[in-house]
Amino acid sequence: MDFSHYAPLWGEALLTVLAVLIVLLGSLMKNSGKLMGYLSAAGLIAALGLVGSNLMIAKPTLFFFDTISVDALSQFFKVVFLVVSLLVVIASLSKYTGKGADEYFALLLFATVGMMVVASSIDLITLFVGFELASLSTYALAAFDKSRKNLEAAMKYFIFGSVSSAFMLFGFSLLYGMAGSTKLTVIASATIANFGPAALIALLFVIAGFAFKMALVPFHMWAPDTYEGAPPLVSAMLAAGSKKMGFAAAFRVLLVALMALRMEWYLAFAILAAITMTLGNLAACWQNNVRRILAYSSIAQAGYIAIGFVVVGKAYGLAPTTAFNGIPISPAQLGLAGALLLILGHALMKTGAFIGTAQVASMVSKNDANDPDDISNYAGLVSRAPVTALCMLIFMFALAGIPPTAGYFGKFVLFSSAIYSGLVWLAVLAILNSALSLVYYLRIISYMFLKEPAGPKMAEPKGYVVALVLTTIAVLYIGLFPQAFFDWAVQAAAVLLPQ
Amino acid sequence: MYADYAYLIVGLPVLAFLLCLFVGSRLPRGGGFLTVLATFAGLVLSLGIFSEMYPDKIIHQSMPWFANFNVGILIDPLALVMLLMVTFVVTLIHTYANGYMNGDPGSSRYFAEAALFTAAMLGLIYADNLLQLFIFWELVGLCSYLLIGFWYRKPSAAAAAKKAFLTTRVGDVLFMAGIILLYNNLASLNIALKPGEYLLQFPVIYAHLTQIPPAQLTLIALGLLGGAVGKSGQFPLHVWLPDAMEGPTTVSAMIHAATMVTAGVYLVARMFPLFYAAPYGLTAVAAVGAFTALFAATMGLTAFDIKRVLAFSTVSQLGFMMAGLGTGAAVGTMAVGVAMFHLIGHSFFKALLFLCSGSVIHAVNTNDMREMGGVGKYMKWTMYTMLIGSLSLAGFPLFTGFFSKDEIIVIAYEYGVAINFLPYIFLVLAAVLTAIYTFRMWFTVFTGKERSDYAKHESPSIMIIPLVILAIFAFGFGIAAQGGFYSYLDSNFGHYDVNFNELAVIGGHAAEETKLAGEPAAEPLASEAGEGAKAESKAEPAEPWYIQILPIIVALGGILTASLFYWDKVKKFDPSLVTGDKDPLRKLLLKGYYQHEIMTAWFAETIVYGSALICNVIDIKLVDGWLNWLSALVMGFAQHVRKVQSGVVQNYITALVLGVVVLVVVITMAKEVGLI
Amino acid sequence: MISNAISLMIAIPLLGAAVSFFAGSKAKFVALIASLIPLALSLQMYMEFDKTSKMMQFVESYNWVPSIGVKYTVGVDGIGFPLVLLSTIVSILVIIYSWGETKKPNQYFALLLLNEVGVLGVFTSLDFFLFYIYWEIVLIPMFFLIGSWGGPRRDYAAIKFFIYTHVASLVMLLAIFALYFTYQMPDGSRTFDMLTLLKATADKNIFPTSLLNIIFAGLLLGFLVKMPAFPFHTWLPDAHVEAPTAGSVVLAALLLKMGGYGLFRIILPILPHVDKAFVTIIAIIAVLSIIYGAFLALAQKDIKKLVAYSSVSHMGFVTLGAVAFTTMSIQGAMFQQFSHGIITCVLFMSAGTIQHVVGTRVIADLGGLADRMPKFAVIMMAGFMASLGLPGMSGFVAEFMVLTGSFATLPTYTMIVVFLSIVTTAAYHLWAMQKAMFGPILKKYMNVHDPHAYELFSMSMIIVLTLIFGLQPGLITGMMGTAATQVMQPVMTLSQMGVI
Amino acid sequence: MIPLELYILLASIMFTIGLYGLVTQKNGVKLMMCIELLLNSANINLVAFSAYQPNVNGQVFALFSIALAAAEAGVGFAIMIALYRLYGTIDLDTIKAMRW
Repeated sequence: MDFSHYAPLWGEALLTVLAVLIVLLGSLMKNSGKLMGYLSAAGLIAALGLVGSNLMIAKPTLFFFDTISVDALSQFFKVVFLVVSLLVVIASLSKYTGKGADEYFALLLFATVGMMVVASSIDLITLFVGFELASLSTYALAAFDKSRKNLEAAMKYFIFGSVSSAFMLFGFSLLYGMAGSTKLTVIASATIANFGPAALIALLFVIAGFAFKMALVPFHMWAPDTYEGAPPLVSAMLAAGSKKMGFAAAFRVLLVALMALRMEWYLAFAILAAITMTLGNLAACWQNNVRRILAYSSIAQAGYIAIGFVVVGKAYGLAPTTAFNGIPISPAQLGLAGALLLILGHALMKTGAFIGTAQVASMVSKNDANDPDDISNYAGLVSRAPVTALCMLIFMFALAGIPPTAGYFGKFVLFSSAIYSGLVWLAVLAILNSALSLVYYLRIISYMFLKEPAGPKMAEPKGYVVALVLTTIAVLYIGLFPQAFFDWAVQAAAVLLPQ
Repeated sequence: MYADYAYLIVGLPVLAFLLCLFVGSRLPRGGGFLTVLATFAGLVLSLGIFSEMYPDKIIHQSMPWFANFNVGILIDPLALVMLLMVTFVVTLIHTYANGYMNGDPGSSRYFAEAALFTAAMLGLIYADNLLQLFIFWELVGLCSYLLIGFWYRKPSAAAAAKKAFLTTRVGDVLFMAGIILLYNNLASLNIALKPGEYLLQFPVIYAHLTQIPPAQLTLIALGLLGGAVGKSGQFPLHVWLPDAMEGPTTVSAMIHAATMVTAGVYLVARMFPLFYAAPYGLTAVAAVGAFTALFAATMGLTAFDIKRVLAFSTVSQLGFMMAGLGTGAAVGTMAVGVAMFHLIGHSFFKALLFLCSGSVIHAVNTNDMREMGGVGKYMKWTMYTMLIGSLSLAGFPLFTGFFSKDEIIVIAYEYGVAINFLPYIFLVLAAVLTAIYTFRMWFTVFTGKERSDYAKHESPSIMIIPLVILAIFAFGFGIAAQGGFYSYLDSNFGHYDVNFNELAVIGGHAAEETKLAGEPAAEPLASEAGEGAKAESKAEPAEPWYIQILPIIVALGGILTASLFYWDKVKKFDPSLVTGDKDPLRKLLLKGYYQHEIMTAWFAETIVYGSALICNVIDIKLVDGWLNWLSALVMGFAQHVRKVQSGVVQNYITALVLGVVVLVVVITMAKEVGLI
Repeated sequence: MISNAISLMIAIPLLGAAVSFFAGSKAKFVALIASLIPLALSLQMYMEFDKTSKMMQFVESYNWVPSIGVKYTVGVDGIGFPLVLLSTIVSILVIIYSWGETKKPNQYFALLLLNEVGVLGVFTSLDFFLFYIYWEIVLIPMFFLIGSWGGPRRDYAAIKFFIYTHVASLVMLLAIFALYFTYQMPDGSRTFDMLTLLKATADKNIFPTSLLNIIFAGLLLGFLVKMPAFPFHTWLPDAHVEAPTAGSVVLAALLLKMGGYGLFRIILPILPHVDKAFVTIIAIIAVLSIIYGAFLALAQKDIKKLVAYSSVSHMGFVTLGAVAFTTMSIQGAMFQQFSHGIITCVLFMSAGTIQHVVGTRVIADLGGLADRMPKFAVIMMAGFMASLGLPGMSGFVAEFMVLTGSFATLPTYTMIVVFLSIVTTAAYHLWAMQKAMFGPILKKYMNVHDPHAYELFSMSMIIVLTLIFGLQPGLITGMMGTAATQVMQPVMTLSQMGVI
Repeated sequence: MIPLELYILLASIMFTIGLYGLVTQKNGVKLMMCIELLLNSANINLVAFSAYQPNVNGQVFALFSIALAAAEAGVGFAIMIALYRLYGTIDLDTIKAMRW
């Protein structure tokens, strides 16, 4: 039997098999942590290759009774997820070596697969399954080190997560009831707008479900605690990976299935985006735990990214007045592309930042600091761990949107799209917010570079360093040569918003 | 051929300046001889140029500078006499200084600064455009600042230097405003300039005066007058000059008596056509001058510091010159000749007086006349040279001062006849006081018995020789040069395309038009030599005999009065009748009309500095304050916001539910009101 | 004729920064070389520069992000080149001045070089995208210079500086977006090309005045904050007081000039097409900056703060000259940029030297230093004289041109400035000099002495420059004049110039 | 047969009860039960709808969700047990070390 036409999905397949394999091997041979790590790294690289092999896929190809679609958008997200988990795995190589490492890596891979499924699913069922796969594995990961903080984080994450997924499921059920199908395209063609309140309820339940992953205020409550409490590398995975899964799902469902309710979710996201970026930045100002600062910062970033929804909702159907490099691009497309670029950028920056914290934590916890993430441990980091400090510096400036970095370019396109579609108030708010965000980014920076060192020079574990440097290079590269990425994002956006 | 080297007149002193500055400390006497040589070379060149130019040639060289300005050299009679005077007097003073400053640790610095001053002063004189003149004008001010503050370790010296700079700066601001105004007026005429012509060049200015609106002319004139007032220490900007005596005496002689302070007068003379054309221009000049002449003289009566007496007398004499120029409203360009003549003469005898006082101070080691007395017994040369100077200053017949000062009084009378007698009255009174305070000084210093013990010896010959030379000029210059000088100066504006009749009409001298009509001085191109002399002879009979002899009476009477008070041989009255601080009036004089209290203590320190402090408060509390206030607000708000995160998972769920509910409500309402 | 001179000039310090960061104590030599080459390049460019042409010169243009119409376009004309010259000169002198830096020298010199990169980039970029990137990059080295070599309140100062100016730049960015999305190239695509966009603003159909006013205000804010002009100046004194000497010098001599450069390059071409009320507003701001700044300087106790406020006052002349919009005033304003750039160096260096030789900057505690530091006293005196506008030094020429030129269009404002500012300026300079340098030497300073040779050298170099440009302004006013006349005509795009 | 509205009503009631429990209860296990209520209310919906639809997607969906709910319960209880080991309680409102 010939599976060759499943080629676009070999990436997922490979990772699934690998995950199972790792579990088996792990149960057979003892403390083979390193091997597992290298295996999964290799697997991820391979998957990346497979996904990349048909990156610029022209028209969507559908699988499994039209429940899975492989298209530019899905590939975009898959690359993001794969890159993130690859970086996390590389970093983990110097942390999870001993007993239980196999489970760790297996869970990581399962989570990745789940996200990839979500990225390309165009049916509520597959979407829900993928969503849960990712969630469940990350619940487990959040508690992985079984410290008090881990468990508290995991507990909150789990309760909140399952509640919101229940909301999502209920919303799905209503959608199914109204449209009579679970296929996004069918739902889109069904006249669910006529159901009035029911449709609105369904919409908001679905949004609640996604917003939990995206960590939009007020569905963000779990995020700061979880990001602070979970093992740092897992936080990286959560902030950079599964958060983006929320966006992937939301793009699919809202922009395909629920376009009829555009005005409703336009308003909803306008409110959410505004509150989210403001609250996130404000709350970050007073934190002393670096990972908590980063958590709030990633909430704020989610707020920026959510501008993409607002722009699309506002400007959907507006004819393009601009030809970029010959190709006409509508405001909606530009907004979506901007959101995608910022997703890409943020995924990298946040992974890097959290890996940085992980490294610092691993270094200082040897001389048992009571809270390894406390900002006081970052004092004079530049002389204690120069490479980490420099990379962190880049990430901080990137998160603050200082050129020339990925963060800057993402914001640049996204905010400009806001102007393009006439959402000046939102652009101004976002600008003010990114100015406000400097308060805490500069605080971290001034701790790392301007304060006197808190201790002697420290040895920087290889794995972390490699991951950090790779991430830094990527962040700067996107900032300096955004051309290809912009085109790619536009192409991905065109999948949902064809001209 | 000398003309081709005119630039060296400034160039050599600059060279001397650089040499003294960098290697002076290694040279004998701080390299003073360099300065002397440079200046002397200037004198020689000037003489050469004079020989070439006399009687009726002028030199004008010019090259472009930046934007639409140029640098250039303009040597006409007016500039030439100044050049000769300055180079001559300054050479002597530098020579004297070689003795006077000998042994001072900073002597090389002194000679460097002195050389720089010389350069600047000469550059000021033969600048061919107003901007260049202004630049050297400021440089002269800088040198004055440096030299007054030469003994910078003395706080009083540093303070005096600052005061001098700032006070003159006030004048310079007006000057600059005048220039800006003039430039823009000329620019708005869209004059088609020939190659080598630039807007601010004097010939160009003279030529286009008639096209500038009279009101503007008056403003410009007042601006320039402001500059002159500042530099020449006229009321109310004279306050710096007495304090300037903190500097070495040679500096006082060179800058604050003979040369720099005359720059203001020179400026007015240089721009005479403009002042003439400007309604009320010359009237203002006359008023300022006459008032200052008297005002300063009164203060000269009571000062005890010998140099301050001379300083006040300088201010007063500069007032005479200004007034002389002012009378031009009545007598036309002739006034320039008269004023300049007094300027030159004054520079001789005032330099002489200062150097003599310096020689005295050198011996007595104090400026206070109350500690001197009887010095004459030990310093014959000094005494007699100073006597000559004093007689000249007092206007004793046949001395230079007699011809120059009294000529001013005479034309002031004509001015009175034509327009207003006030200046005349003021000047006559000032003349009386001049004679009195001069001889008060002379008697107190040289006669009577020693009031303190001081080094009883004559100064070295290197100091005496300049005194003698100056004394000769202080006596003889008047007789020798008067007639020729007037005619030469009168020819000055004849070299330019300037029509005094039209200017007179613009300037509102139409009243005197009838009177001026006959006067060649006021005619265009009154260039032939002797014209002025004719004007003189014509002007003479205008006065009755008593006006002619009045000055003589004034001088003699003044000297007599002084002797009755201060010459122990014929002493009749006690000086304390007029001096001392018993009653307000005498106190007022002693304190110099409280000008220091008003200008420095009240205006500068209270008003200006106070408002500065207020600005500072505003800046901190308001302009910067709102920022800190805002950030405090935001941060405080943030402090509350983060409290929302209660840490209890149940509350999180509540937030989730509430979020959904609120969104539902908001969106439904939005739909109701048709927002979406 | 060097090809890609500008890119080279920017690349070399960047490289140097990277190298010197890892060069440890050898960093200063690296820095010296890496700043010497750009200086040589800029002098070479000066030789080749055609002072009479209205064209952009040394233009390089490559596609960068074609999709959104971003190009790497650099080039200089009479507006930009003098500042390029200034940047290279000041950078190397600052590096020489801080030759004795011992605290983390590698970072220190790396940052100085990075700063040079930033400012050179700003003065040469002809593409808004590129321009903005450099504009922001400049903040970073300055932040660290203040933050880690600064005084006691350095954190506050550094963060205030960063956020205050960053907010302004973000507002400017919004305005740039507006420009970008309003103007459309014939083929329907968009561009960030500076000259093209500026030229387009003249077209009422594309940019209705109402819209252009908003855009203009946004851009203006960005530049006025950088200048800084009243009432946006309050970040400056804090930054200066806390910054290390080199930081202050670079900040005052180069960073402030970015604001002025923005005025000439971007604001003036738009000015004729916006609401006339703006002229009044800017003029008032300028006059207030000049006078208010001078009065504030008069009130300061700290000599460095005094100098800082004097910068506010002097930069006001730039604003005034620019908005007066006559050839001479603009020319003068440009020259003021240059001249203040060099003069302020010596002022801040003097303040710094006093700080580290005597140990305090509080004027009231100083006295009679001239007695022990004669050489330094002469240089400082020269610097202060230059700063108070003494003829024969560059400051006077600039201010005279500004005032003379401005009088034609803004007589009242000009006269207010003339009467209120000049004497005040002289007053605070002289007061500081007298108190700090003259009078009897205080007991506690009996054993102070002249600073190191390298400090004296770089200071005297600057004095020489002020004299050269004061006596022969034509060296550089020529190209400025050309630029000034060009500024008052409609903008020429690169394609019209035929350079690309 | 029973009208659809009643199913939806039932589901909604269950969902509300679940939410009420989540907001009010302290004990972790009770919270788990409430979550189950939420999920199952959704399942009821799905099944009921699919009964009125030509296709059986709803029932398939329900099966999937039941399976996932089971897995979720597994993970959840694992966490709860671990919590109990460390904290000696599963009153979740007492576990709030991380806040603000």
